[in-house]
Amino acid sequence: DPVKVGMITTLSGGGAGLGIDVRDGFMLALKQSGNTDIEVVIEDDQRKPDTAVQIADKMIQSEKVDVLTGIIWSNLAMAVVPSATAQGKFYLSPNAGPSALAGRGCHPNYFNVAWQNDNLHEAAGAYATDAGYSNSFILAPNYPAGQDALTGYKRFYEGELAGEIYTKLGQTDYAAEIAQIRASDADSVFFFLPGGMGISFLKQYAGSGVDLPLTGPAFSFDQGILQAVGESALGVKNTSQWSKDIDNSVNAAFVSDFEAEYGRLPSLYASQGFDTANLLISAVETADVSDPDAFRAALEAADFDSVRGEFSFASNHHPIQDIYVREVIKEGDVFTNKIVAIGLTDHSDAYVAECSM
Amino acid sequence: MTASLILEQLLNGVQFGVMIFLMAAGLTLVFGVMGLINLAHGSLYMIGAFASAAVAAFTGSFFWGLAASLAAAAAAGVLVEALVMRRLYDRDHLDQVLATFALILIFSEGTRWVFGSFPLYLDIPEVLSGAVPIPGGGQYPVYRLCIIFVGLAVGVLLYWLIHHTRLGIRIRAGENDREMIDALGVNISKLYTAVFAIGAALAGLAGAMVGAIQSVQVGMGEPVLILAFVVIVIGGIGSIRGAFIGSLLVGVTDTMGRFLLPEFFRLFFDPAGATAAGSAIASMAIYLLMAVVLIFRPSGLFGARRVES
Amino acid sequence: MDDPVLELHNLSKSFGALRVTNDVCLKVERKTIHALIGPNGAGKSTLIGQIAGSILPDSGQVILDGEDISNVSVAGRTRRGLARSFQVSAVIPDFTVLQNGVLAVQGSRGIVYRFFRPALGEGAVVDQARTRIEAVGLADREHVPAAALSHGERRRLELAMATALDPKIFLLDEPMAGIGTDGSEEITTILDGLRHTAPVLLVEHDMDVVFRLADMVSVLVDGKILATGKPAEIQENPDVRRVYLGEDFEF
Amino acid sequence: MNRELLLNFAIGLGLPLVAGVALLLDEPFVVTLATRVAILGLAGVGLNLALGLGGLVSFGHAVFFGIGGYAVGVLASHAQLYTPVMTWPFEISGSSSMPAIWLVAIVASALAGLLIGALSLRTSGVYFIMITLAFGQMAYYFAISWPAYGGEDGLSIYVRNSFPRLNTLVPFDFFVVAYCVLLCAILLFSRVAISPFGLALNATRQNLARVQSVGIETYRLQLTAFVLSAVITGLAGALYADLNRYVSPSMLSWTISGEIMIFVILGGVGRTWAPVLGAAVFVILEQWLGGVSEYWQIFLGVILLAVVLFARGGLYGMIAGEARHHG
Amino acid sequence: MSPILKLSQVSAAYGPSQVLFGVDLEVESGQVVALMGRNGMGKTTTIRAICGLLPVLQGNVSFDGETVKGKKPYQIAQMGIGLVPEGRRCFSSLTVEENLLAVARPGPWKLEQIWGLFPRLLERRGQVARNLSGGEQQMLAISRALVTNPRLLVLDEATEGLAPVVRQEIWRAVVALKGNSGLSILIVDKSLRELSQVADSVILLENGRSVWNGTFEKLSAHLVEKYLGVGRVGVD
Ligand SMILES: Nc1ncnc2c1ncn2[C@@H]1O[C@H](COP(=O)(O)OP(=O)(O)OP(=O)(O)O)[C@@H](O)[C@H]1O
Ligand SMILES: Nc1ncnc2c1ncn2[C@@H]1O[C@H](COP(=O)(O)OP(=O)(O)OP(=O)(O)O)[C@@H](O)[C@H]1O
Ligand SMILES: [Mg+2]
Ligand SMILES: [Mg+2]
Repeated sequence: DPVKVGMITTLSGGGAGLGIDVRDGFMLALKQSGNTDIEVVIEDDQRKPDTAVQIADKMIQSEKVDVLTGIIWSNLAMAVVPSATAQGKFYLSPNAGPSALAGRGCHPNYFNVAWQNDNLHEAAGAYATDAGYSNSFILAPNYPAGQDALTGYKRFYEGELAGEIYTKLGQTDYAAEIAQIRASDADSVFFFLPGGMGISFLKQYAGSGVDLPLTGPAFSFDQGILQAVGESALGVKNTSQWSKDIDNSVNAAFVSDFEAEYGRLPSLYASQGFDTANLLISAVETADVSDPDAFRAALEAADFDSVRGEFSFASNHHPIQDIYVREVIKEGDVFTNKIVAIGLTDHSDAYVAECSM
Repeated sequence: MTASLILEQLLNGVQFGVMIFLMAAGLTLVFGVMGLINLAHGSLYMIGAFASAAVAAFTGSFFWGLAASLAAAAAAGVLVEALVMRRLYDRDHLDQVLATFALILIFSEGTRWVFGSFPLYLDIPEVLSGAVPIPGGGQYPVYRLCIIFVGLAVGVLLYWLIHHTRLGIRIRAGENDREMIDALGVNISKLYTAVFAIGAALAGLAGAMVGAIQSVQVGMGEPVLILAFVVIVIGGIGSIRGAFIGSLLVGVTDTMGRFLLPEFFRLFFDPAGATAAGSAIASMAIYLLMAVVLIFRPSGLFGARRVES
Repeated sequence: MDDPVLELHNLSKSFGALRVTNDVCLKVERKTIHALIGPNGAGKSTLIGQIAGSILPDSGQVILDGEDISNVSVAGRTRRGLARSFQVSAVIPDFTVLQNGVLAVQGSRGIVYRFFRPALGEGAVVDQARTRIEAVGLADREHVPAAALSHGERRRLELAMATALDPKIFLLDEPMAGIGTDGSEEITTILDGLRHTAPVLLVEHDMDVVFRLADMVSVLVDGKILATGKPAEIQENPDVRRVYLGEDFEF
Repeated sequence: MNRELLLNFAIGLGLPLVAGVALLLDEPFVVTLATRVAILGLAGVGLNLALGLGGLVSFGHAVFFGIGGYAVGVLASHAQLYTPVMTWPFEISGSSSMPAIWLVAIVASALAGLLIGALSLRTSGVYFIMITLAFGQMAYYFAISWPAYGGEDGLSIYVRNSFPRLNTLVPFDFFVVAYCVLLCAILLFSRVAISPFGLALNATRQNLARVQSVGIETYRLQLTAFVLSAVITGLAGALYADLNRYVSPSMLSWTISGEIMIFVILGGVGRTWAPVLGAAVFVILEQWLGGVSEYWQIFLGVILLAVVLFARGGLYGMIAGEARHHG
Repeated sequence: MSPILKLSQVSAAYGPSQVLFGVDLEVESGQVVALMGRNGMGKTTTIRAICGLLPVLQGNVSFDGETVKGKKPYQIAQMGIGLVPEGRRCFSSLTVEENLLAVARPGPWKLEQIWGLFPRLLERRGQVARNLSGGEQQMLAISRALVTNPRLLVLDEATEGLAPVVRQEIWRAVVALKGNSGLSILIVDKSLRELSQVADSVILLENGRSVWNGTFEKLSAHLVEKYLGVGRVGVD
């Protein structure tokens, strides 16, 4: 009998773009595999934790799904994953990787196919060190993901800190922060400001006359959002575990197929959705979901062709992968990224040790 | 931390304040003066931003975009007034809350339906880009100076409109006693439509102007909505001057809070902790401000206070 | 007889530059109706407001039955025996006439923090409310919401609520205003009767009523007491005739 | 008000009936939905006491909802880790027993209500709306940035707390718990509404000065009502946290305050069962429309709009006619 | 000459509760007509119906030969009806001057004339109406109707709460108005004594019906007793 997959993701409101990309990437992979015994139900969580929980309950209680996936945001993941896995369901995370689920709260049935939240920031820190930055100014919103980001950066960055700022979540005006950057004697700026916050910051930074090199995680420079940032982003270095110019056949195929299918370039999130689906398919083909241990083993094997090339799971079911440094460039009149360096190779995460399984 | 930096931050605070006033201007008119609770103000702001982004992209001219934002928002305003608000004037304010909440849903998802789920590109025009040196060293973005200018202009215009034109007087009269002004020979509903449209247009203008240095995306309006209500209430409902002062207060409080509180906490905690704690308080600053103001002046800074309770 | 129920000692109140109450002293004796008349804007309602506590004087005291109530809240003053009727009817629009009455009785008796028995189930309270409502001729309107009353009917209810409080003294701000031709007679008799239950400080522009009822009359002009005396004296007082009654006034 | 009575019964009996039938048809999720309605309705009943009877339009009730939720989250998480909540001045250990937690939730939200109410009631009208919103936002940003209990990521309580002689993990059992609490609140509301207290409260909504002038201290009166309302909403928050086995600052966000208010207005301000009806309709629409289209919120908006425009006094007003007067 | 205002068998209701059951009323231009009746008999309701503030169920209201039924209140007002409503209803947050400017229409009555009629208002011109005394508000309400320069002035208890001197002023003004400018006046007031001096004719209302009309001379003590519940015509 078919494997039933429940996808809970954000399809309405501000963050819908991410959810839609994950969904499209995921469905593309299924379509290509031609695998008929995977059945997917998709629902919109409106980016509200309680709605996500409600949907999860529905999928588990009435739809009787075997596997859950799709959640974009850490706080929604925290709301759904623990109780879902506790009820013996499998959860494959296509995006969020809160440290709680990587460390003490890790679970045999929880697999993260994207990254642990700190990863990209760690790579940025490593890159800063390689690039010889010795006095970074770092800022992020004042919430757990933001705090993790700065911690992650500092973990691999060896220079001094010219300043460390937590901004207000959802903040739109950065004049004050930029003034502080200008006033500091920093030689580089690292920032993690997902979504609209990043766009605002970049535009205002560009207009401010300050021209210190910027680094940050891929989120603010991703295909979908980049067009909205425009010129302001040119030349910015950003870290990502995926890029459309990663040189392998699977990736090349993925990029062209995705563009053919949906008429737009794939994003980071699309690639993650795509990989998640392929991981699932690989497991479904080798094991029966009704035998959890076998299915888990199949997942752990991660025996699929990732668009990122090398891909395997650490003991806490989070990726071991290369993380690249990309630069924002302009191809024709589209803004996009090209890889300029490798930030971290075969990188796992800082919480493996805490996870006892 | 130098004196000149503090000065610059103060400037930033004021600048942010004027920007908030620009964003709140439309609501000052519709809520403050006409007395309508319009939660969809943020949506009108968003409509303005999207319209200008779309048209700017199409024509390649920021200023056509600006015009479009005014037109689109005003049109939306007329629709809202004629189809929804007008039927609710003689109703409990709470009905306006529910109705305009519904409008938020419709506008937000409608916009997403038309423009897709990704933020739109809207950048400041060449002529206004770049920064100019300001006295005491440092640079200041030209465009922000423009925002300040427009904000002030709008403020003056509103004040004049409300207090020195017959239209303004009649609108305020309508807010007091709609039936009477009607019975005394003034076609108040026509005026209300017009002024509501003006309010909407102002929201749209703000959306376009501010959108250019922020992110044009679905849901950009709601934070603006709350901010607008905050400054109006701090200033005292119905007072343009109040709303302006309120905006400046909020702008300075927020900016200085973000800037100084972490510094302040460093005197007691380790850097990391201080930053966290400091910014935590900073993010509440404007609400603390509002609460304190209302506790000591229960009807805002310039609100009409009843003598006989 | 010098045992006043209400005494005002040097009350003063200004709104900005405008001195609305100017060092006013006043005594209201037991079993009397003391009329307070004066031109429009003389400060009568403001004075009533200061006695009732809804407006705070800049200086001076209000003494009720020997107790200084200057610093007591509006509600507190009512519980101590002040009953005030408003110049502009202030009844509870959504409530029926009866409920309005019950509310008044409840308040005066301090029956408020009861959560589980229905308000209209409190027999004694309801009965008292009823009698007061009948007294102003609204018996057959008992179940009409106040919003649906005519202006005059609302004035009557206003009066009923004051009497329902069983106060030590009434402060009535233009009780006759809006009372129609028929009412005048009726309400006048009611007011006439009131003085036996408690003295009345009566603000009124209807001279027929004032000179028919008042035992004492004080004339307030620009916040000052211009004259106080028996009705007859006041009628003849040339100043009063000039500023208020009008030269060709005859009673 | 005959039809009102019928409608009350329809809702009061309909809810458990739905849950019961769902149980027989083995549709556990429908039971969960019914529970959700009961809990959100409960929160609405709480607000309705302040808003409907007292005219105190609080835009900050999410605070109490959230406090109730965090009472559960904090106590339960400590119980799971066997660590005390606090040791000074006296020791409080965690707990995973609903009644115990409810007590804490009630006390906590009462205190919060007392504080917020005492300050907010200095204002009135729209100023009151905004100052309560201000307190709500403060609580929200505090919770987001305060790391101790998970910040924005919130707190997971892996298993539902226990209730004597019931297995709360069984959807229907938990529904029974929630529904009983709702019934108590409804009973309380309906009694208070017509009591001397309710009458006076109702009057303050319409003419404060008049109420004072009959000898009633309105400030105390309104404060009492506000605290009562806070407690009920706080209790709802506690149940909600157990329903989701999760708490997070989103429970404190202004959108929750808004939604609770929407339930009340949609149902019909001041009518006893209205918030439950409002919540039910809202939840059902969300469920049903969610499947219809990606842009389902447009339809939701249109429907809500239609209700306001064509039904005075919300759904209750539409079905049972205007209330003779609130309460 | 044809009546400037004519009501024929007008009935009206507040929602479900009908209040007027057939009111006939005529105001010849240049005349002063008194509308009288006990509390709650329908005087104000009649006026609301005239001004379009309450829909006319049956019957017809015509102003200057033109029917006003179905017209919006502001249209009716612009035809030349100036209302002094019961209970003043000034625009509370507007200053005295703004109250007048809000509704003023061109004609003989300008602010100057108002200041002349009510010096008190001149003193208070900058003060918001909310803070005016009762009587001052009443003066303002009257002035507000005058500056619309109507042809028919409708006064609903316009002398309520006014000091005797001022009241006498108003009555003088009414006489004056009637004299020149051919202004017609429909007046609701309880002071029979003054009315008897200015009113050309009287209409008596009883439970929403016009039960009698004629001149003051014809208004017998018996009628007054029956419909106004007054023994002596106001005077003793
Ligand atoms: N809050 C205020 N601010 C400024 N002036 C005020 C205020 N309240 C009242 N006044 C003025 O004080 C004067 C006295 O008002 P008050 O209402 O006491 O008069 P009154 O004697 O009751 O007159 P009336 O007989 O017309 O009711 C009026 O001229 C009024 O304009
Ligand atoms: N808004 C309303 N809703 C329902 N009934 C009303 C309303 N207003 C007035 N009525 C009723 O209509 C009748 C006539 O009211 P109206 O105000 O016309 O009387 P009136 O002759 O003006 O009395 P008064 O001399 O007291 O002003 C009264 O019985 C009153 O109860
Ligand atoms: Mg007065
Ligand atoms: Mg009347």
